[in-house]
Amino acid sequence: MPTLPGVHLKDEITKISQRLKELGHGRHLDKAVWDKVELARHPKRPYTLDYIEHMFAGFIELRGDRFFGDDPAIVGGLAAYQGRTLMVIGHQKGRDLNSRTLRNFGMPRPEGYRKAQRLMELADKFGIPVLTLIDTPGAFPGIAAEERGQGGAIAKTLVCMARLNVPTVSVIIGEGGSGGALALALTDRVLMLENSVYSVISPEACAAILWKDSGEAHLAAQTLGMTSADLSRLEVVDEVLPEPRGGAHRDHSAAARILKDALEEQLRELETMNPRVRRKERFDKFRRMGVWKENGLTLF
Amino acid sequence: MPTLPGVHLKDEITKISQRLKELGHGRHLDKAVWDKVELARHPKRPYTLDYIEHMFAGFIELRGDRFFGDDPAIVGGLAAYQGRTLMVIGHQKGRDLNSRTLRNFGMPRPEGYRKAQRLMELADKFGIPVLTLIDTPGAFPGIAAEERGQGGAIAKTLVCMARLNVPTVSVIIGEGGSGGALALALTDRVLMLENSVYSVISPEACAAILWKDSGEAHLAAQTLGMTSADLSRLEVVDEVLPEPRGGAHRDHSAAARILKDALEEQLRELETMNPRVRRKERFDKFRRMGVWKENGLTLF
Amino acid sequence: MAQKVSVDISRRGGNNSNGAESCPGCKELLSPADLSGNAMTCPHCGHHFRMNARQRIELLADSGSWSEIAGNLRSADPLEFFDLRPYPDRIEEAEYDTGLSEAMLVGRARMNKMDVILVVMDFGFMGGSMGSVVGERFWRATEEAMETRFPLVVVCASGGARMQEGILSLLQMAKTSCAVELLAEVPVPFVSVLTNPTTGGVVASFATLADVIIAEPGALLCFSGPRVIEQTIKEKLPEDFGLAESNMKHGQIDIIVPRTELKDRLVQILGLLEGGVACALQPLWEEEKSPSRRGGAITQALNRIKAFANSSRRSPKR
Amino acid sequence: MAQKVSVDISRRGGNNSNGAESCPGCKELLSPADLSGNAMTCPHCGHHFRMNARQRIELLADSGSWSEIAGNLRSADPLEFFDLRPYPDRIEEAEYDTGLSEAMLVGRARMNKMDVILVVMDFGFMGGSMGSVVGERFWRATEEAMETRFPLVVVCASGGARMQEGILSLLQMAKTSCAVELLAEVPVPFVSVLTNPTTGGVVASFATLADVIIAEPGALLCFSGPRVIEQTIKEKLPEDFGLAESNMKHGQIDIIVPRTELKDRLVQILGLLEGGVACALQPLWEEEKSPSRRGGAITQALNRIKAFANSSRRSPKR
Ligand SMILES: [Zn+2]
Ligand SMILES: [Zn+2]
Repeated sequence: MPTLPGVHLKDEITKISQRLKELGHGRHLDKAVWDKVELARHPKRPYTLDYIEHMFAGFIELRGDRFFGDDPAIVGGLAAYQGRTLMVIGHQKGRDLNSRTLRNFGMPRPEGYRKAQRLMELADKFGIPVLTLIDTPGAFPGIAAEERGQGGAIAKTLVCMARLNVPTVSVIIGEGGSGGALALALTDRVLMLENSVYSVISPEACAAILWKDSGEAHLAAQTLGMTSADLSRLEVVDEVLPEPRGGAHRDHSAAARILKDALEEQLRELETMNPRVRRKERFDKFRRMGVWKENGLTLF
Repeated sequence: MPTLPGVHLKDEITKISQRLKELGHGRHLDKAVWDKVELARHPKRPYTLDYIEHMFAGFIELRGDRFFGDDPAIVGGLAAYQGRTLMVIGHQKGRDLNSRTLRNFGMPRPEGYRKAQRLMELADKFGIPVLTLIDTPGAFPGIAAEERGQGGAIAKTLVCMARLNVPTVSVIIGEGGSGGALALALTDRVLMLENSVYSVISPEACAAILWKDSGEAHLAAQTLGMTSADLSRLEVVDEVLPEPRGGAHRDHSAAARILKDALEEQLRELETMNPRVRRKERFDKFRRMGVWKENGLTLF
Repeated sequence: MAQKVSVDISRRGGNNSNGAESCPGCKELLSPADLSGNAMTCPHCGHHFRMNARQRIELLADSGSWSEIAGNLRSADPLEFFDLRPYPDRIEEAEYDTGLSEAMLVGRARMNKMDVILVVMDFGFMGGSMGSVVGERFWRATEEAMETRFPLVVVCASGGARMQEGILSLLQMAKTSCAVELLAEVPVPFVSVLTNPTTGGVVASFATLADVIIAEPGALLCFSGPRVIEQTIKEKLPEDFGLAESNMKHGQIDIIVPRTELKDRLVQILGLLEGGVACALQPLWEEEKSPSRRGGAITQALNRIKAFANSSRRSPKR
Repeated sequence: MAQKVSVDISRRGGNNSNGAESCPGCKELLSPADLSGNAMTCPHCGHHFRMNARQRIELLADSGSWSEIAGNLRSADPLEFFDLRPYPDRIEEAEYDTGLSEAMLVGRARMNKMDVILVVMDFGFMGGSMGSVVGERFWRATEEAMETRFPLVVVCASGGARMQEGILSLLQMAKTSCAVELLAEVPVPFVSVLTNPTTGGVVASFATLADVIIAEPGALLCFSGPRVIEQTIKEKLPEDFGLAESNMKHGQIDIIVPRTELKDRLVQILGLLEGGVACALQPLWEEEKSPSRRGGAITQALNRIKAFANSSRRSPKR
């Protein structure tokens, strides 16, 4: 058992007060961070089906999890892409009232994750590379979704992605919200559009919990470090893709072109690798995720 | 395209009338056949959990399909058996009103078949042989069961059993009713208790459809050939196990002893085989099922 | 099970050429020419009429490309089954009525120049019921697909098992499932098309085991037939019970394709699956990528598949 | 996510030794001795009180058999996270309160003489939240299990991700899932025990990926916490929401085991899984079966596993 470190509460309180003063409560808000959160959630931002429409000559949507339902919050199917086939799977939000309801605001239920697994296994069977597009506030928090095993569905999607023998690329195109987003992002390469965000928790919920005040969402967003620049620095994403001037919503087809070019480059590289090596490197990549101290040294 | 055989309706009608006379409408009923149907359905006949209790020193029931529910009409778990581990999976009927309702009269829903698949895959992962015990009127015909993919669940169970690398043995211990029974019977060895039945359709339903009269169930039973003797003759079952005098319901523990000894013998043989050969022979076995004519010859 | 499904009986082979009929979808009066000129669908409301095996082959196979496999297999009568009539008589009648040798035909064909193994079922032949010949023909189809590496397309229409072959008909579910597994271990693409009605043992075996499951609009697809369910639960079924659209909602099928688009969609899907196979079989990481690798997907894919045909069987799945 | 779950706060390390408390299950007044003498369960109604990591190790590991692995890993502060207080201060407080170095401890242990890799979580350490150290310790546990072929037992208790490590805490879900997959490819048996509460990222990664999932009675097990769900659906949750018993009904867990039986059941399950491993690793079909093969399952199984330790890795699943 480790021994207790010599901690004295009084000393601590003094230290805290001092650091609070030093940091001015961390309230030097960088407006650019919240701007990005808003761009990532922009109602006109291109969604998965918009990218699919612009990027691929042919697309066959495949539906259903073969167990319980078809979740419109995750779409997937086979796409023709530069003389090869791709399996494209992504979160899908709606743009008007009806389609938002239909797509459940992009919040998948277990059926969505199970459909994703099914399609990935189909892709793996036929040697088809997998592209995932990530854009969700998070997995849907509902009673029935829990009863049908929301947690287990996400976990099995993660293992499924780890196991694939084909090249895999994910792109965070909007909101990368928590486990519901990560479930589709355990890939050889993780790309991120410039104005997307990716976070363990929404800034609003984080503020409510840690600051006991959901009004502190801007501060939480900044502290969590959820922008593409933050995640690039933490080496969580492999490449940040610049967006058309003003943001992807200004020009869907230009955004799709950027994504398409980046994807082609990544796939070219991944396809030349020995599949066993590629798979092993995927495990190594996620094994390295995290920062901790060992024998006093901080390890990345 | 095949050409039309030279058939003349009038000739046909004459032939039919003659054969009807010859066969006396097939109504020479063998009472022994219906006795077996009644024994197979006897309310005191030992069920899966009775065999498990008598056959194994230790049993851990594992529940749930990890998707939607736990179906009490199929039970399964790990059993300690002669110094090795077995995965035992079987249909389970209830004996009193409550347990019959709970077990849905032994009629599984898709969850039951998916639990079976999960447990078989677990067994395969750890090299644990699989024993299935078959005793069901059939898969449950209900709206929700259909909506959750009853057909697909059975089909995937069949493929799952075909795919296993471990030795597999099934025993028809009571009613082997249609696809709901077969789903658990795609095994290296198929055994059958003397007074069990195994059929593509219940004699009552068959009579209603073919004879337009469900009162002809006894005749249908005889015509379908559903007794252990019939199935042994058709080489559908590998071994018929004699029951205690008067039937298995007279002495559960004696019935279990018979089953246990037969199982041990089959497993001993299966375990000495090269797994690849064993698996291939399983495919060959089921490939041979059926009787047809090819170039005029009847092939078995 | 055969005959349990409540559907209109397929008309006899000879006499469907006279007289118009009213469309069950929109009540419009349709002449046989209206229907046959529109892939047996209503030109007004799109209602899909039943199609027999010959019509199905005409719809899907390029003209003159069909060549039958295992056409010489015929039903035996292992149980000497006799209900109100002997089984062999029922077979003969079905042969006479449909002009077919069994409820399933298997052949090589080309679809928009793509080689495939094509399997079609005919509900008119004893309710499309699955007996030993159907099971064996299906097995031969998968063998041929494994041999040639041509993808397998199976158009299903069935009321279930062939009761007259007793337990042997039940075991065709196991047999055909084994065949699908062997095919998957190669792997060869397998697409099923579920047409009205596909029920019983076929649903609980190969029909639902395909890589991609297509359904025709309005097709009844279920394991237990509506009457059996109504008798069991003592309740009237909802109107959309078991229909393709309901199956889609419940996650059981991939895509609903109107018959008029079926051939093109099938070719597109097979081409996409083949594209993947081609990449998987070619050891990309060992050789310089040639520019030609990236163009003309389908044709090139097929060539590559043939080239790799006997060289690279995958190891069986666990 | 951490702290979202509505549960009574774990009492501080030092002061739980004075005074009786009323059982939430049956309202009986219980002394600390009543509880600690009964594996922290109510002797009257069986209510399971929360157990800390030390108590859990005492419950499960044979006396003196625990030897910690990776105990020298400590949280860093990669984001220099500061909400109302700096993250390092929160860590220090948790260390002080619990006497632990993190929310997860990993070690070798013996259970009824069976060697295992034992992992225990402590909800008292920042809500059992999963940060980089928890993820890395879990990885080390699986490495040790693969090295030794000892089965892995993981006792879960968690409120979710460690928000103070931002995205890195989220990624521990991916990391631990990869670890489970590597373990499964060997394979080494892995059993998880879900205790009250197990929620958030832990549920959506290793906790639900075990070969056998055990839950303690009455434990709250869910991905989204009850408050988040209530806020989303604007409805009060049913009383049994997310409880072990409800999870069992919905097919999400294998078995509910009362804590007083937990150790024996775990050993039984591991022994059964090991029995299979032993058979799988031994190429039975190549050698004469010796009579000794059939006796003393567990011990012999373990010996055989060790013997085959480095010889027979299975190929990865497709
Ligand atoms: Zn019409
Ligand atoms: Zn109590």
